[in-house]
Amino acid sequence: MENLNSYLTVSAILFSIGTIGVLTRKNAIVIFMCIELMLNAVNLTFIALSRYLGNLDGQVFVFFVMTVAAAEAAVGLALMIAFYNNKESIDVEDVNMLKW
Amino acid sequence: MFDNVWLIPLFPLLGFLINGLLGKKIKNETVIGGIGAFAVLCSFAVSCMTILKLLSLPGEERLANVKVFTWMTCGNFNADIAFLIDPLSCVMIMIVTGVGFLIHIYSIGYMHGEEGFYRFFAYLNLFMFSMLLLVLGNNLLLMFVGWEGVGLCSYLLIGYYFHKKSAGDAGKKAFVMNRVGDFGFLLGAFTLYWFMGHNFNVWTIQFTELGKNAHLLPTGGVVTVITLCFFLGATGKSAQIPLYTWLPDAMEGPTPVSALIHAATMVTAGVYMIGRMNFLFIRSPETLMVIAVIGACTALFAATIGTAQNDIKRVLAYSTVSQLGYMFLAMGSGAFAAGIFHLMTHAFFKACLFLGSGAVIHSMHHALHHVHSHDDAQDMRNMGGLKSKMPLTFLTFLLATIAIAGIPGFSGFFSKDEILWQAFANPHHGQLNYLLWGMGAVAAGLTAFYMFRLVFMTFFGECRITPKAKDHLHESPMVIVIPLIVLAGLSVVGGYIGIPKLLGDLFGGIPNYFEHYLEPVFRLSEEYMAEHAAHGVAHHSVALEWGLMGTSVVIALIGIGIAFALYVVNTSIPAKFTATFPALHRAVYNKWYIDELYDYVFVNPCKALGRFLWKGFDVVVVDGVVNGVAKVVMSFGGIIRYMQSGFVYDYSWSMAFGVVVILGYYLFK
Amino acid sequence: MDMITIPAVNMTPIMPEIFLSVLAMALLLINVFVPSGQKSYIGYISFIGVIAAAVLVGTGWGMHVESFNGAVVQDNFASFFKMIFLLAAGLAILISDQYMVREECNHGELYPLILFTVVGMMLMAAGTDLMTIFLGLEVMSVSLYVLAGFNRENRKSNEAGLKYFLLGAFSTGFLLYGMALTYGATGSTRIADIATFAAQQSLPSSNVMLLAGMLLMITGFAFKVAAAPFHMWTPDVYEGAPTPMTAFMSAGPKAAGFAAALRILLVSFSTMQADWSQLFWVLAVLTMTVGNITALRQDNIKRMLAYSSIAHAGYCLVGFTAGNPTGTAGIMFYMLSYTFMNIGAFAIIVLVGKKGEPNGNVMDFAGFGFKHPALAVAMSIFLFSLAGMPPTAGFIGKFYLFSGAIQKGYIWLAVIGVLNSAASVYYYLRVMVYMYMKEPTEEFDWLQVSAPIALSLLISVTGTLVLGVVPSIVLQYAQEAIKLI
Amino acid sequence: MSNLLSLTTFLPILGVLMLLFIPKDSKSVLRSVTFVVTVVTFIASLPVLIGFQNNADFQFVENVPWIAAGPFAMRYNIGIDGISLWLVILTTFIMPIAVLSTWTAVEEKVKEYMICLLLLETGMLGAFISLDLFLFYIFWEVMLIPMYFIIGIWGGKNKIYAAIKFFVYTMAGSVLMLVALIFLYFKGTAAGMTDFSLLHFYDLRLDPATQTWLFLAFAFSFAIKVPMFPLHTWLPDAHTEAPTAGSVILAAILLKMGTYGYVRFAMPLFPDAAHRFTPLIATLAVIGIIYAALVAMVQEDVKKLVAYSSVAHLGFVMLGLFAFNEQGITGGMLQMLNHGVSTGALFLIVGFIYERRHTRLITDFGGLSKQMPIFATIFMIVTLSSIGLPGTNGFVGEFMVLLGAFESEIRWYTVIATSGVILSAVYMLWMFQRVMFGELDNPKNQKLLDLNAREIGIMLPLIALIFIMGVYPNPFIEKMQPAINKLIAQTKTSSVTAQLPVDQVLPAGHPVVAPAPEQNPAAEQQNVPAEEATPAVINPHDAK
Repeated sequence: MENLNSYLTVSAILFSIGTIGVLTRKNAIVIFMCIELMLNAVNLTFIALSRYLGNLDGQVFVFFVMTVAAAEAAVGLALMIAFYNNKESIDVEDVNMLKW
Repeated sequence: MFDNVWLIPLFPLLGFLINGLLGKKIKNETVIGGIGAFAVLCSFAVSCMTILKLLSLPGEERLANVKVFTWMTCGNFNADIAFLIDPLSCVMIMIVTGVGFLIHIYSIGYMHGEEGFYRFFAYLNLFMFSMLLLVLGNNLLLMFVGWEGVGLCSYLLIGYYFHKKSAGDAGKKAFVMNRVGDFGFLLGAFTLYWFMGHNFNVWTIQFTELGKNAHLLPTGGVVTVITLCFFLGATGKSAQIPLYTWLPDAMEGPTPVSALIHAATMVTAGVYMIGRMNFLFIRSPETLMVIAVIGACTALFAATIGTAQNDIKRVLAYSTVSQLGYMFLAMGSGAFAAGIFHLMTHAFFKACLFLGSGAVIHSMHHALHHVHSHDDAQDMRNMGGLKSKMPLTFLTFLLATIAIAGIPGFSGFFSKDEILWQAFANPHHGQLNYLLWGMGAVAAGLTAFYMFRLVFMTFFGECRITPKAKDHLHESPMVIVIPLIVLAGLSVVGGYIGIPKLLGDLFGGIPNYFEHYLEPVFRLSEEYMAEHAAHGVAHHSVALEWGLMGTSVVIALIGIGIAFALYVVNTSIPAKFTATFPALHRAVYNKWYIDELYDYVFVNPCKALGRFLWKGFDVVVVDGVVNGVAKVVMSFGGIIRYMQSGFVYDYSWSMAFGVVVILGYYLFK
Repeated sequence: MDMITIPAVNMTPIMPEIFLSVLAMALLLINVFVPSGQKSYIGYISFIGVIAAAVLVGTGWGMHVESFNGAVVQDNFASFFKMIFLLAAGLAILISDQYMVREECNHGELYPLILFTVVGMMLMAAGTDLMTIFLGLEVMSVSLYVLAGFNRENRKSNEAGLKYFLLGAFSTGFLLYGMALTYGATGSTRIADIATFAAQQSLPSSNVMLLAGMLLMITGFAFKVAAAPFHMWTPDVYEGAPTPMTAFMSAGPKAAGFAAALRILLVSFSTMQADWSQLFWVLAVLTMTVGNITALRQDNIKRMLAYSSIAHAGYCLVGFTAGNPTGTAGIMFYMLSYTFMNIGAFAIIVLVGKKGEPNGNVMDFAGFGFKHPALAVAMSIFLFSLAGMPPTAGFIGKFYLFSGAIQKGYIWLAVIGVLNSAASVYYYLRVMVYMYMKEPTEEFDWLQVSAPIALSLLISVTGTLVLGVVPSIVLQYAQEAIKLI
Repeated sequence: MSNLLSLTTFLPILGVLMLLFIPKDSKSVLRSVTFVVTVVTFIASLPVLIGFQNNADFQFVENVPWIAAGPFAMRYNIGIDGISLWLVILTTFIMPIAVLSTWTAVEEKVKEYMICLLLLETGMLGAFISLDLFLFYIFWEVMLIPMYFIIGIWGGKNKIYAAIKFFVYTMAGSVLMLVALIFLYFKGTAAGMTDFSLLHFYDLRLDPATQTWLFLAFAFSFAIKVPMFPLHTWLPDAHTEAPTAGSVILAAILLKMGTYGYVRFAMPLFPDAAHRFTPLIATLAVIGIIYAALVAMVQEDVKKLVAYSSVAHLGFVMLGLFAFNEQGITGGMLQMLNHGVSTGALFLIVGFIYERRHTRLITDFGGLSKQMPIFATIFMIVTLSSIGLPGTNGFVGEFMVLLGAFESEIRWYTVIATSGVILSAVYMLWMFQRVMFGELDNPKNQKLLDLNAREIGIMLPLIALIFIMGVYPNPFIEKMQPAINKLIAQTKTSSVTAQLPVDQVLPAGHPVVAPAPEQNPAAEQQNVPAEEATPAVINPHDAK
């Protein structure tokens, strides 16, 4: 299936975009969104491969990833709120009390 | 036969232990002094018995090794505490205990009232012990024990007045100089032991064994190295060039010490050692020449310095150095018996001279002390005219001076003349002999000059001491005077046991008893020398020998005459002379600046090097590297630490970087 | 239409996990009804639960049971690690109470969260399917994010939680991508299947997808065990998180990371060992060096121990590089030892700290040694063990790790390792310098030792020393455990 | 009693347990208990001395399994031979003296201090009696800890720097030894060995290249401890800062660990390499002798001077050991004991005056002889022993060392080393003179009290030993002789092999110790990057 490569390429590009986003963005929520993008890129890979290989393991995996991502989102946003409560900012420039 | 010989060193050791440990409690000077002197007397008695026993034996049997216990064994190395009895060691123990006993007696009077009286006697006894070990030890190592032991006692006794800085310095200098010599001694011993063992499978350090196997040794080569090493040891102990400078300084010690250690006994150890190992030294003509030259040079050189010193003991000290030079000249000429003979006569007259000077100083000191004067009690310029104040001292002193000056009929004449003749006539050094003789003769003249200068300045002329103190000058007590008389007597008659053949023939064939007595020790060497003489045995006419003898006597008389002229008849000449040649006088007076030279060449560079190595190398380089590594690591820590910026994106960059590098490396490698 | 038949599932392998999950959920519920001053009881119950779980794990020793169609397994390897997790959790629970009360954030959720973390870690150790391992890892991580930021009122704690979360999620992305590629290359997420596939390849490292998958997974685990250059989060998070949680994080999750990585790499990618050990060689050197060198310049003791923990991960990576029974058993032994000594050290830090830990610097230990000799001796033992001095567990652990490398021929790696270990001595000694060799600036009169902490210290000291003097009692189990994978 | 050695070794630990139950304010009780414990330990060690048979075997051996896991098997394997016997006795002998020496000097934290001393004793004894390489390493490291605290807590002004320097310096060396140790073990297992027992390793014939690397690692570690130039710089600091007992123990026993390590491990285990590196070691030893003497000469602090003199003395020890003959090694061993006694005594002496005047600068003293005659006498005797005057112990050792070295291949080094006898006289006597002689002009010195009964009591046994060992060293030599002969045989047989061309010794393509197939490290290394491969250590053929 020559299309597999296209799927994989797309997901690789998505993953890279996500990565670059994490590296360059300063807003914690946006960074988290970029991470979500990375995870979804992986999901895409899984799905494509699952289809290509003809077994369901990949798809099952994706369900787990989605669940986990949701849990992570919940926890992550909670942490951001806690941080925001104290610092009134979720800009990662301000997250540097701990260093050196 | 000689089973009780170990008693000889034991008595002084006991004396040392008693006085050293309990002396402080005993306090009573008579008891302490008595113990010290008695211990030596006992040794003397046993020594007498020993030598009598020895003399009762036929010549070739006069040799015994007496083992006490095994000291250390390790593999093929074995060292015993064992004593060697032969004519040489017997004559040495007689000198050591005999003169030593007299000096002990003398010290009781001389040291009266000193703070560390017990300490003094303890040290003296320890010295006797070490010296006896040195001369009795039957192996190199035991000799070395004594060798170092006497060095230690010398150090302790020179530094007896330890609160004086000069005394401490002098003691240390003596010890260190001696150590330089010991370095040579050790190396010589190592080389000898290794060479004999390695090449001939004779692993021994025992003198008799070594002597028996000496025929295996080659001539020259390694033997020269070995003997030169040993000779270095001898120059240290016996104050020869280049290691003589400690002896004049050693006069910081109490006068009996100077008499015993720095005149009669310890400083002659080097001569004894060469005599003991004659079988070795004759196998190296080169070394013999070195010894002869050094001996002659020292004799002359020290004599020149002696002419300009004003400190009575220093004059005697340089005289000692000079006389030791004679002994080495004899040894270097292969005339071992003559050297030992001079050793003995020198012990008599030089001990007498030192003790006499001690009596003078003692008296001067008391007189000056009485009037609270701070004048130097040892400076001859403060003396003069003591003849009448201290007649007995004067008389004994004069006799000893005549002896040392080499006036015929006195002991010094016989021994010195024998040496000069041997220096001239020996078969080893060829043309050099004339020079050696010449130096010896000039030195003899200088000796006569400075010794009589000393006598004249001290005992003749005006009394230059503070007038007030004059009345307090008086003759010393009998305990001091009696040893002087005995020693003076020996200085006069001591020479008659070794009358040179020439004179002996004149008086009806009196043999040279002394040479004959020592023959068993040196016979093999003499035979060897006769065979191997480098320049053939020259036959000199009797007339020549008479001529030389006469010449040296004349030279000595000239020396005395000059001294008389300068210091009795016209006392202003020396000052004029000094004024005319200030540089020369200054140089001589300052001992040719040898001490300064040594400071400049050895002492200061060593200190500077030490300081550099410490502050420069240890602290800067080694610790610098160590601490530098630590610092570099720490500063890396500082740098890496700041990479930890606290910003999340920097952290994710780092991670992404890691991922990219890893993937890149593996996928594109 | 056929009836959907639910296959008979053997629950024994995950009994401890189930037990702890149920307990944790129950405690969450109970927590609601516990008045705020009494939350300690939840801790006590959790502690008992941990002991019970340990008993459950213990009874399973020696058995080999696969379940969930090969997704989970009960073997000695898993059991050994589970014991480490439980130990870490137990000790962390013991030291939490006093700390949380002091910091006024003694919320009941803490203990269930710890238990959930343990469940996650256990799944990581027991998982034989990438999916299980991922799931365990996420259960663990998500709970840890919360634990790191548990002190809501404290900005440092907030920051720690946030940083941990962002970076953790980021690394999860890589891990997951790696899993996906591996799945794509081999067609399965089962570890055993991947191994079979890789074994069939003549040159598995030429399979780019497989190789990339493996490498990405390694980076993911490298993050969890704090290997350089994926270590940057560690100091910040360790410093900011509540001290007992730092202690817990430094021991448990790191062990879990190693457990999962060991299983995956040693089983699935055993044929590619030449490739990954090369990578681990570099990672080990980097991690050790960076950790130690940076720790030299730290004043904050928690931060210093964080860097030191990076260095210790580096030592374990040395054993990992070797990949032989000696080295890997060394990792297991070392993680156990490290749990004892590091949590012990943090327990002392908990005790010395005042509210908000304004005195978290090494200098604040000045004179501690003679004010509280027993505690100081305990601290010294922990520090010496961390420094790798005999006769402590730390020494034996390092001995086995480096032995593994030497046995395998990685002499220079071992040399770098021991030199690092020598350098590390400096900063451990520094604490002792302040404890014993400086004049006290404080009276340490606020210091009280509660019974749980005393117990935890007792356990830690005993563990550190016993493992140092008679290590065989544990080493032989580690040896057995490593045989199975 | 078969477990006499264990008893001796662990009695101090028992003492520690006792001390734990004594309140820290009852200082005199603490001191007395410690003293009694050390004395009892000494008494316990006497049966070992008396029961020791004069042969080359290890005696009083105890050998029980200890750790067995993975490829390793460590055993609690202890025993002594003539070489370690005297060091054990020296240790138990010095300890009571060390305890007495700080009876009044240490007033604070007495309990902890005494605990450290006792722990240290166990560590040192353990290291001397270990016949298991691993066990040895454990004790070797354990020793550091109490010593570190002794210097760091009860030390002088610069104590922290000194303590850390001491610790890290030593640690840096010993970790390399650890690597070598492990490597050696795997070499051993490849040859069929099953444990760390030293005796088995003696029979292991390693190829020269491997020996070289292993020897270097061991030698480096021991050289730091000895300490040999240029790795000596921790010593002056450690000595200067340590309290008296610390210095005494450090000088008397701890430094012996280094030289003992050479005798027990580095030389017999790697004879070919030891021979090969003899010129290097001899050079360093000689440099150490001269260098330390020169540096000692210009020191301003008495204690530092004595510390540097230690470096010089241990240079002699090393020179003797690497003579590889009976006299040399016997001399080295004797010199180890001598140095223990006389330098220990010197540090005690420095301690005495420091306790009185709280200064150690030479310039602060002068003329003390007048005020303190007993002290002066004792100081003098010890000084003389230190400069190796015949009749004292120092001479016997030094002489044997030089004699042995002179007989061996390192003759020319010996010539230079012999000049050390001059320098030692210079710096010791100069120091003695400046401290003890001269005017007593410093008013503070005029009130000094002479030694009290306790201090005299401390010194007497040492003084006695100085003379006994100087006058009658044979009993000491006899007991160590068989062991030394065995050691020489061990170093010789292999060197004969070493003289053969390497190709003859090694069948082509195989190291001497043929590794089992799966353990052939060279095979496993093929995929390892070049920089991490260590072929030189692994395979002699690559090294060529």
